Amino acid sequence: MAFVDLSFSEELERFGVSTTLDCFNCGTCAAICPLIYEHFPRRMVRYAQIGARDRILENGVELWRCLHCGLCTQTCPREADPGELILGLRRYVLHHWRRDGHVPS
Amino acid sequence: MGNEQETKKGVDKEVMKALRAARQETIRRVSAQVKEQKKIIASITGELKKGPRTVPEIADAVGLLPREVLWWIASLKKYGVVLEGEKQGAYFAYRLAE
Amino acid sequence: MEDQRTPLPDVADEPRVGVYICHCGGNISDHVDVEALCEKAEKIPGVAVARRNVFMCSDPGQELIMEDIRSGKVNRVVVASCSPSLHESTFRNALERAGANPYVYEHANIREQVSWVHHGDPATEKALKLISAAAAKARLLTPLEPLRVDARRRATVIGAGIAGLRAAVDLARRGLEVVLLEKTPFAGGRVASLDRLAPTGEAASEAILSLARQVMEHPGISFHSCARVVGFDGYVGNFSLEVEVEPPAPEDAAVLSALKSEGEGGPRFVPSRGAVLGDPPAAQKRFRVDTGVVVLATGFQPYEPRKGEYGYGEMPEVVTLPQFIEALRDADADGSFLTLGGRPIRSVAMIHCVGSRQIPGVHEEDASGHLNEYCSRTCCSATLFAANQVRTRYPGTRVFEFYRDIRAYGRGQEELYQEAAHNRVLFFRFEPEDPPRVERADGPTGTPLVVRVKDTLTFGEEVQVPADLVVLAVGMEPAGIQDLVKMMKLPVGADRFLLEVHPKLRPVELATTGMLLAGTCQAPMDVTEACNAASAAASKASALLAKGCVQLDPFVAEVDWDKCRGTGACVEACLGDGAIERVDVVVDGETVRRAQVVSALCLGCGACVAVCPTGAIQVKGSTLAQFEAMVDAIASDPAA
Amino acid sequence: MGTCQTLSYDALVVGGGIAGLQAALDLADQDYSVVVVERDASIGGTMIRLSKVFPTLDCASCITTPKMAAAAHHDKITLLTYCELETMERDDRGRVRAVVRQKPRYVDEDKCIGCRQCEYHCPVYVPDPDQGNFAARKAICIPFSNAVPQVAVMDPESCMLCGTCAKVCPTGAVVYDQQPRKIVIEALTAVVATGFSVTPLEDKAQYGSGTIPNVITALQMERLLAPHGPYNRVLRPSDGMEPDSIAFVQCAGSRDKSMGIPYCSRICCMYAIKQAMLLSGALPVADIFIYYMDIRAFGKGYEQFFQNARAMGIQFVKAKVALIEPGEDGAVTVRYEDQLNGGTTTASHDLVVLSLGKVPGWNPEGRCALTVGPDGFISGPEPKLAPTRTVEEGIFAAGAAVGLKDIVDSIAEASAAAMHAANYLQSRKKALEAVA
Repeated sequence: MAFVDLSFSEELERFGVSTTLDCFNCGTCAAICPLIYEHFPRRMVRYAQIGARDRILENGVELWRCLHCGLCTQTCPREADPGELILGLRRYVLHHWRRDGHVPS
Repeated sequence: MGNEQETKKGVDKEVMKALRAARQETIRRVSAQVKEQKKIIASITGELKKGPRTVPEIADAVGLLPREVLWWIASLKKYGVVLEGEKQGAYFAYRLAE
Repeated sequence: MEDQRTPLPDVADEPRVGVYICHCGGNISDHVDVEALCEKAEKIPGVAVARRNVFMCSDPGQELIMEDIRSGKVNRVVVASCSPSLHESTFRNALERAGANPYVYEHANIREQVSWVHHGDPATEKALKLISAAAAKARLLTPLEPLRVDARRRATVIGAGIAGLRAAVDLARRGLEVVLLEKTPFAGGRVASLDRLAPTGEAASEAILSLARQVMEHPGISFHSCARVVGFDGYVGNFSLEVEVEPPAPEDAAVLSALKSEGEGGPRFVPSRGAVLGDPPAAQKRFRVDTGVVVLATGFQPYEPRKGEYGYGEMPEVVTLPQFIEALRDADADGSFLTLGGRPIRSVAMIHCVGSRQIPGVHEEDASGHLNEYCSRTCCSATLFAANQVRTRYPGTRVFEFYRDIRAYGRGQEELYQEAAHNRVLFFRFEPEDPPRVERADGPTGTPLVVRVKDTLTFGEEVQVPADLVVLAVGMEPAGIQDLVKMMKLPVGADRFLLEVHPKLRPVELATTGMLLAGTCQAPMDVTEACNAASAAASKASALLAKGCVQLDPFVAEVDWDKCRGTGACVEACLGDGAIERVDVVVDGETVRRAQVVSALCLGCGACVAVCPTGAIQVKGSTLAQFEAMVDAIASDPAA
Repeated sequence: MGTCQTLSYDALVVGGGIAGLQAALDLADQDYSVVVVERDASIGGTMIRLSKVFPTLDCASCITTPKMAAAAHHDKITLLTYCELETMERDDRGRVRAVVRQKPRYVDEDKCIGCRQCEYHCPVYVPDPDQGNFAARKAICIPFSNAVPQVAVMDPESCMLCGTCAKVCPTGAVVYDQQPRKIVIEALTAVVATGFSVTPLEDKAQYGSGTIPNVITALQMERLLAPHGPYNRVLRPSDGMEPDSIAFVQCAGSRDKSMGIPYCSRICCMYAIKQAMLLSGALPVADIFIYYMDIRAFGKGYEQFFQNARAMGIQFVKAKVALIEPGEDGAVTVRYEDQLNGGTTTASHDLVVLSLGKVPGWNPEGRCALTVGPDGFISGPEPKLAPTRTVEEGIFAAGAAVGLKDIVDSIAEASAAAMHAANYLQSRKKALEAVA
């Protein structure tokens, strides 16, 4: 895996996300999520934390599975608002798809 | 203190009368509860008279929830009415104390 | 209740032993058939009654014993329960409360020596043997008077770190004379190297100065800097310390004389060194301190990483947390990023658990073959606190933390962890088998170092972090006090910290009565905890010395001068440093030499008993006759 | 209210748990007179309700009962049990003046000899909170077997005034019309050691809100493990089965902003490990799991204790359990993210123990002028150098009342509070002598 890039969390602020690093990776969001899809949404949160832009873009489709039920945000012990983060990541991915012509596999 | 009105065996009748009047509601509620409790105890001990039984077996026989039966078994054991017996599978059997 | 004291039971009567057997919840009764034991114990010769209780040490349990004594049913007591180190004194007190002599008591340990190591019938059999032996001894027990020794209302505190200062102030305010000894020219200990204290951020210098001022102002405290303890003897109430002071080393002297030119006043603080309280000694000197109690506040030292451990000692960019805290203190107050030694630090990697929580087979032992298996308790918070400082003072400097478990256990500490996350500190979690690797960067990161780790938060993937500086959160080790340990015979645990008698029953006391523990010489602690420990030690010292005398158990040697022939074998064998001396006495008009015991110095070890050719010396409470009775009881078949 | 009595002591200790008792003993050993005011019918606090204690695995009773007995028999200590502190303030002469309400036991404390005849004969069975409500006690009873004092208490809400207890009492100690008593305590100093309490099971909907019978609290597990617990062995409460698989859910109410408790409760990691060890002794074939975020084994000997537990085969799973649901036949299902192997997963256990959040046991608001921090625990002006000082001169605080603490730290802090209180007493007495 490539270098960690903390500037990504700052970049995400432009997409309306300010709580990226508040998450302490307890996994409540992943376990409470009705999708029961591997590590979703914590995996996306973690990728955002470490600035793994490529991983987020590659797996961007995952972000659209979210039903916005709000359970993750409601139960997050750190008030890191994973629901909002997913929305922000969608905006980020859309922005880059449009700009870079990035097409998910 | 030397309260002259107190006899050795309990409290003045007048006091009890006044208290009973004041606590009517509680007395009615608790009396009903005790009646129910006596019935349950009788049904559980009645079942145990037939021999050692596990909690689920007693529950089946007397029509109570297993967790209620366990609560009664634990309570009766504490007051020496019931003893723990042999283990049968994952459950212990209980029997009456002589 | 009116005072209706039952007359003291006459122990000259035929011994009537009461045997009291404890279930210890289920600790004993799960393995020992207490009911059967009780029946058999009642048949032991001389036993008047045998009883049992779920917890003999509880109030109802003790009441059983006291009632039997008061009614005259028994006049000797055996309790069969846990180790006597736990509750022998509990039961002696019960005897005393019931009006009996506390020494007509014998303890049989049927928990540690029976139920915790044997099971089934052999356990019950062994318990019976131990009880028979105890009962046999109890029959021969005679009332003894406790030793009462005058106690000096003076306390000596060794070490003037934060705990030593706290203890000294507390003891002095309580009205005791205090001698405070510090081996360096400065007071404040390791806290002097800190800048602000986690989690709330008080200035470390202020904490030290606040206590230092009280020490200086209190007339009851005499402070000696540059002082070492070079000799030690005595016993509770009457310890004697030989202290040597010498002028400070040249580099310290320079610091001190520079301060001096700044004028007089209260204590002054020198960063990284501590507070200066008065002048250091001008010449080497030895003196004696007679003291009632000794409080050890000798502190800790930070773990020194091995050369090459996370690159330490090999790469100049790898430093320890204490070094980093000092550098941070001396750096510009703020800026877009941290600059150290002219070098911009854009990225700091902090690694937790360096020299703590070491695991056999995973970590490498130190030169003396030790592993620090314990958690150093304070480093998580200190690291989080430093990370927050960096992030708030230098927004351009990024901080990464590599941890195993974040142990933000105390008040305000979890909040510190949250704050760090909020301040955009990024955390990685590693398994001890896969620690981070600190390497020279060969890529285009622009940083001299890179830290690689298999990050369990990223599903076990390896991640890489660029680093201008790597900070190792080193743990605590006890300060090097091997000389004191040897001289004062201090008990040391497997972790090499000083060992208390019992963490809950006697948490700040050493096995030697009158020797107390304060602060990090006992275990890693933060400032709050060290101050609590110090105040607790002061409380125990105050209780000991409050009455001006202390009471000791009378289990000391006693010489029968009719039998003594003055051979001196006992003096040779004595382990108690002067506890037996030979005196001239006049017997039938003739001057002869006889052995004499200095009770307060006698350890009651019995070495003298073993060597006396005439059987003239005995240890009270453990006489040969009593031992023989015990052996006979064990050798004879108790079932018969 | 009945008669009002004024009592004077050197020191008032509020709370008769392990911290309060230790503070009282330390002060009394320095020859000061002490009164201990305890809300419960017995002294001993949370500790006397525990089975064994970490990291030494001593039985809790072996440590607590001697201290309880020592306090009860100390010439210098007076125990006032079943007493609520109503107000505590400093009067114009700087003395502490406390108003205490002694709740009626309906039993004459001086006459009761603790024979328990009343309890044995009382016909009313009521849930026993001292046994985790897993078994009954009677409407009149001795609170528990090693309670101090050994005096019966009656619950008037469960009494039908049948008169049986009074008939069987050999000393005529039952007083059906006993009234609450107001006691005024004057002291020169006070130590507040009011301890902690536990958030209710009902608080977290994701954990079943207390409706799943085999989801229990850690304090209930203490009772199952205790030597004279409700079943005298570990059984699951739904039907008495001996559990084969037991799970501990850590941070079930701590470190959780969604539940309003952002702080760490400090003691749960260690007691869960301790309970897991005791369980593996009691049920050698059972599988035991601890779901945790960070194991906080910070104290002396704690890390080694944790490593021993791992070596014993207790399974530590790094995950925060998100959901607990009832399964088949009394089983309990937990859902969590397995962070290394494949993500969200569920596991089924016979018994699940929640490490609930801990909150202050007493709130000074409206009762005295002490301040609390944002976490609700008592705060003071010198948290580093004199952690037991409060904003009120002469009033000190110790133990969990000043922030959650394990027994070892509570005992040390209690002695520290006693030291500060003793020094305050010393200076006050000197000042009073100077005036006189």
